[in-house]
Amino acid sequence: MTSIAVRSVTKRFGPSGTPPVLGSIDLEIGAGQFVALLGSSGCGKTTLLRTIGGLETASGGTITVDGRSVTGGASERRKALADVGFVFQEHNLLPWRTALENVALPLQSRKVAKATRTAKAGEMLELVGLSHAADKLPHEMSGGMRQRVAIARALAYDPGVLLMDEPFGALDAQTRDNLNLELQRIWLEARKTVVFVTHSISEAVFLADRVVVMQAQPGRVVADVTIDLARSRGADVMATPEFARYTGLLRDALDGHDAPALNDPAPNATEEKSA
Amino acid sequence: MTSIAVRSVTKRFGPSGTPPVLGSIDLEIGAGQFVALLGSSGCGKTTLLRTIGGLETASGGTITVDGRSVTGGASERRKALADVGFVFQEHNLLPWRTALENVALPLQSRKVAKATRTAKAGEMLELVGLSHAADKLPHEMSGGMRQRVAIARALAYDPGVLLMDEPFGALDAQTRDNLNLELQRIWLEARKTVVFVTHSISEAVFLADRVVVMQAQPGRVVADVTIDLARSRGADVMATPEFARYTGLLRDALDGHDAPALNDPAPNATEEKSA
Amino acid sequence: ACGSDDAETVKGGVTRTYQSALGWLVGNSPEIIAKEAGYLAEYGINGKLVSSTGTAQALQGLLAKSSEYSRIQPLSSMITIANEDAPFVVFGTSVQASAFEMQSLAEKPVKSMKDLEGKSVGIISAGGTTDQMVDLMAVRQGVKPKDINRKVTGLGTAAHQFALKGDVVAWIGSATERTALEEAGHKIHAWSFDSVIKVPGDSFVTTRDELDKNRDVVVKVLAAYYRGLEFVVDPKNDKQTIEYFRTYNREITVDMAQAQLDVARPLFLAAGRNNIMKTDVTQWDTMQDALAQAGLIEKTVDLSTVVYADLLDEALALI
Amino acid sequence: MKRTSTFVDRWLVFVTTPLLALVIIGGWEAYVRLSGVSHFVLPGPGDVFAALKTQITDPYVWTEHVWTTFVETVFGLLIGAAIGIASGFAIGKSRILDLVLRPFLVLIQVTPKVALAPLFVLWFGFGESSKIALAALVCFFPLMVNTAFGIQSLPQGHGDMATSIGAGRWFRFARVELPHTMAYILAGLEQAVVLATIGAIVGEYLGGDKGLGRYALNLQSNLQIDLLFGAIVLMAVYGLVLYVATTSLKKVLIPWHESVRLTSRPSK
Amino acid sequence: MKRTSTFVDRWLVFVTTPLLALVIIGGWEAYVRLSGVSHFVLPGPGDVFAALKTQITDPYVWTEHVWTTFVETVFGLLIGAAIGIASGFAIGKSRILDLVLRPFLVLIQVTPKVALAPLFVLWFGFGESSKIALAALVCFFPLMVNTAFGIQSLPQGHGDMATSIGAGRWFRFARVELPHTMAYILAGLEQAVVLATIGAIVGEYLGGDKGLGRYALNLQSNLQIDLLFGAIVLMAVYGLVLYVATTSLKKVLIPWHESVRLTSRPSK
Ligand SMILES: Nc1ncnc2c1ncn2[C@@H]1O[C@H](COP(=O)(O)OP(=O)(O)OP(=O)(O)O)[C@@H](O)[C@H]1O
Ligand SMILES: Nc1ncnc2c1ncn2[C@@H]1O[C@H](COP(=O)(O)OP(=O)(O)OP(=O)(O)O)[C@@H](O)[C@H]1O
Ligand SMILES: [Mg+2]
Ligand SMILES: [Mg+2]
Repeated sequence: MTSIAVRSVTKRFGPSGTPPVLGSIDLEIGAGQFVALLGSSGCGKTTLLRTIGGLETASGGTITVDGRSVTGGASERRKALADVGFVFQEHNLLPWRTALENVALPLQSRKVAKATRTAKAGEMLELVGLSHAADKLPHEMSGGMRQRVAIARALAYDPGVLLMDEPFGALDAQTRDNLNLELQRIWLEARKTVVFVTHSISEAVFLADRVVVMQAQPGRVVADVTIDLARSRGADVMATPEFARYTGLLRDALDGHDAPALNDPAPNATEEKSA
Repeated sequence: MTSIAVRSVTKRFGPSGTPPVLGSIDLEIGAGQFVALLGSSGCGKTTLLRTIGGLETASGGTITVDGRSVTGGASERRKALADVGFVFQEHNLLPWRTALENVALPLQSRKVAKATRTAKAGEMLELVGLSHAADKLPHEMSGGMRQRVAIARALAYDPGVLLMDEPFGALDAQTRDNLNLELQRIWLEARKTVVFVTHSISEAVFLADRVVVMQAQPGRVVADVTIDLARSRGADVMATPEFARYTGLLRDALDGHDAPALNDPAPNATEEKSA
Repeated sequence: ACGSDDAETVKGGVTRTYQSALGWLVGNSPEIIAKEAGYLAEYGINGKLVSSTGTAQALQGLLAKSSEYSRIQPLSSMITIANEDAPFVVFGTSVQASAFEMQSLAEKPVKSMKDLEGKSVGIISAGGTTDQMVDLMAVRQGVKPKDINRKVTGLGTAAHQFALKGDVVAWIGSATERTALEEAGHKIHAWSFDSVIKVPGDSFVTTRDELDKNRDVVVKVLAAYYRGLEFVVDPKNDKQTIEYFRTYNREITVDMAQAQLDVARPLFLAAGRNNIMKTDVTQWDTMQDALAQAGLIEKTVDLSTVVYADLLDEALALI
Repeated sequence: MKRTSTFVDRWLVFVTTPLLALVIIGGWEAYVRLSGVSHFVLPGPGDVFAALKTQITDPYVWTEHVWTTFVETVFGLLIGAAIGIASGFAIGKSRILDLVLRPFLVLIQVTPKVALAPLFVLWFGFGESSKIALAALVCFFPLMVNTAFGIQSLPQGHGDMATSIGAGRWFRFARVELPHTMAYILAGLEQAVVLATIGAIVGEYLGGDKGLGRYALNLQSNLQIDLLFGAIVLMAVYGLVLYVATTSLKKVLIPWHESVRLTSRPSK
Repeated sequence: MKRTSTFVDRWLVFVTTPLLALVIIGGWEAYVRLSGVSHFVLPGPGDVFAALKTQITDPYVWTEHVWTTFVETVFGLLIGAAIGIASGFAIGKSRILDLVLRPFLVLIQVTPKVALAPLFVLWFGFGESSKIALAALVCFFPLMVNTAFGIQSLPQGHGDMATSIGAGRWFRFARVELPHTMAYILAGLEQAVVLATIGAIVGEYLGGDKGLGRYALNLQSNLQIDLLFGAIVLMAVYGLVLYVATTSLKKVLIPWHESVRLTSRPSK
């Protein structure tokens, strides 16, 4: 079953004539799939994610989430996005709310009772290792703490689709590893559809079912690699030769040597796109 | 010659009585040394860097930069910091200035002639791979692009001391590797004093002469490891067993198993601190 | 409350509002006493008293039917009646002489409008009564109104300062203001406008509509005002007058009020004790001619449709 | 450094304000003596303070005038704030409403209300209602402009976040837009409270029988210029008190805002 | 979606504004007819527009009244803006100056200026200077409040960045603080331009022989109420034009600001 379908989506900021930020993007993501999005800085990952999340209007093409159009009317879009959680590249915490209150916000918006949402938000803060900082305001937190609060916020209301834009970018290795494991656990339990932008190739391989590689000008998909590693994966998976093969493959795709490296065994899981 | 001397520095946000964010920090950094600062999220790296950079007032202790006190009077502080460049964890670009204008800002503040500063800023943008984005405003750039502009800004006026707070956090592997090499080149050429906060152990080992590891509550230095790898280091250094030894050592220090692992050969470069 | 909204309303009576043209001056005492001494109530009228900041405000209040009665300087009402067909009628005259004087420094006295040619005179407000007064008197004394500059100096006491400074050579002020200046030790030369042209004193006005529909009420109001005026002109009542007055202008001291009363009484009595409240139609005639001559009105009106001097007789019949 | 500057902050004002006040009063006295200005135009500070003393010990001044003006100001401010904030949000959130409504709201503001006073009296009577209406009409504007400015300054990220959690219109408004805009509203309120006071007093000037404006008018026509200046001082202090009350709302309502946070950062 | 809404934005206003104006004029006409209000209090729109027609074709109205008020407003605004922005920066940047100066600046603002009119005239003369002074005094306040608010809202990161590059006071001010505060200043200016107009007109009410205020006062004393309302319309339009001129400064001075950026984001 398809969860997210991106069809011939283009995006330009500015009047037609300006070069597009996204060329023509086609992407189909099955329900419960974990897709990592790799690509160099400025290639359009955030833009693609934001367009899927209904935060930018596509200049062309259509996007559906769970069969509902995101690119159409506002009420249809709202319905389509009701079950979508977003972790932004910048934390976007509300400066007047404490960590706990920020995490509880989506629950509050869903009219969850106060006691329940405080409990739930507390749980989420615990998950990201911030129980001790529940009462801090954003300006009293470190960069990494803010980002973790933002992750907790997106997880708090248990959305079926998670769009995560470099959620672990500002975290130290240890916290990051912990959260990687947690995210995998959550995903294995609940089988959410996840689109996960990251700059770390190994993080992508470790977490994802499938890694989509983008390149810039215009932003386009240049590789789409299925990661056939058994779940649940432990830290030890990183030492396996398959893991190294995948990271090598992806590194090449990122460098632009796409064609030769992409001889992946799985038949229709790897596709090639040319600009 | 000592470039930065941090002596018994403590820092608390709030009235005395609140638990300190920085315990008593002692740190001496020689002129031209490249020091990496590692530590888990929220342990006080940013706070320490900001205090050294004169952006926070120390609650106790003294800091000197090139012999001038940062913790004393305002005019002394200004002189001390005249030669210090800062890359912030958050980009802090001015939203009304284009990438080029943002990079040129410190030069403008130093009354560099317009033509010179435009040329210099253009050069710096090229270094971070953003020549094509010189005329973009911050809100028209991607997260990684903004961070690169901020790096270019700090490098533009060629300060003798560079304080860098996770400068490469939001960058893809390739860009990051390039900038690592560039930074090493610049440092080898000009022998700046650099304090470099990072979450990547391998980045720390790759770049630094010395890696300082902090732990939290209160923020304190738990390990101080001299990296004895020959310069200039290429990407291949990462494959050497020394490299692996250092990363293992540091990983242990980060995890809190400090004492046994810290049997480093260099006599007074490694110190141990206990809480 | 300043007595305007109190409980002593007359059951089944009509309510009528009087709006003063400019705050509460001792000159308003007859109207105040008419209410406070219960004369209006005796005639079945619930009186209300409100103030305003200018003749135009008061006149507009009448036209808006926010209020029914006022007492204003006749120059203004005449001009609006003639030029704008404003539906005002005059039914009584409380002051029989002009309250305004041409004042100047005693050292440099201005003795006639001729002395003002090419000079500046201080007036209270632009376009207002004092401004029109200057026009009228200039024409009377053969000076082109345009040849006299006007400066808005406000109160006479402040105008004096501008005269000292040389901004104006004379100003228009009231007798009360002159007294205050003299008490402060200044020497003032002053002459009443009546010495140049005798215009009617401040008159009670209401609207044509009120007169047509409620002539009896107008007469009763006038009767009450007449009794108020009678009360005021009798020095025996001064203590009580001042007490009544001070319910509306609590700020004034008894001494000051007494002093102002002493200045105002001669104005009430200027036409003689037997002629108080009398409206002299010939003065209106004179004024209208002068205004026409000065070009301040475009056409003349039939004064019998404006000035109802005979209402006083009907009012006196009630007393 | 921090402790000192907080200490200085807290106590300095008790030294400097009286000092500056003394300087101003001294200058005033000197001017009155040297220029020989008539006491009908500007009485000396001695006379004015003597007058002020009798005024502030007169309960009637408090119960009638100050209280009346206070009630008018507060109600005017409440109504004006409701109009100003509501219209500010409307035009701030909708470009179309902005284009359509703003011209008319600006027109209301620029229209000189003095000329409309008779209409006000006609519609709202001679009592307090007409003054309240005038105060409301005079004070809504800064709230409108600042509220619109605030809502339009909502960081894109805040709005995106609200969209992404599927916030409904009302939730977005109450939990994201309103708190963000609060700082701007309060800056508008600082101005509105002053304008409401002026509006109420001007309204009293134009007609009525109570309130500070009416009081001043009487004093003026009585030529009690020293008392008039006393009343002016009273009105000014009255406005200042209301203003201070308003600004202290900031510490309660937006403790998190940059403009309120007590910074312990080095001075620059 | 974007194209349409820009199109709608641009043209809708040419439809709705006249439409809304018509509705208001229609309501006015209906009120005048049904309520039977005297035309001396509120003339019908027909009369007012007839009056307005004679007024706008009378060159004297333009050369004497409109021009005089315009000059007074502009100079008053310039002086007031200079005072307001300067004092706003001073009190915004220094907590101590804030505590020391703000009470006095608020006092200046809350003091009813009507009673001080003779002093103004005494100091600034009968001519335009006294009106300019009044306009300046009335309009500086929103600029002060908003400038102070703006400078106090400077994101900590901006300030830190300036410190870190070793920016001097002046550079920090000119390149960081001022550009950031510009948006706030412009919001203050929107209010100041309106207040300056009111200040100039009130000044003319209080004395003078030229300008729209004096003109309106004459018309009111003559009970030429249709002409008076014509003059009010003229003043209102005049104020509106100045206001629009001010707001369009935004597009020039702060094109980067959230409140100006034309967003292509989905409607929420
Ligand atoms: N302004 C502040 N007020 C109160 N507490 C603060 C403030 N700034 C930082 N802290 C606290 O100080 C501690 C250290 O913060 P700091 O930003 O130095 O961490 P960090 O090591 O840089 O972390 P990260 O890697 O996540 O950026 C945190 O626990 C944080 O909550
Ligand atoms: N609002 C905007 N206006 C104009 N151009 C924009 C805007 N937002 C993004 N861009 C451009 O679109 C391109 C893609 O940006 P995007 O943020 O999607 O990159 P990214 O892949 O997320 O990069 P990073 O890894 O650095 O976050 C960039 O070149 C950027 O300059
Ligand atoms: Mg991005
Ligand atoms: Mg940090």
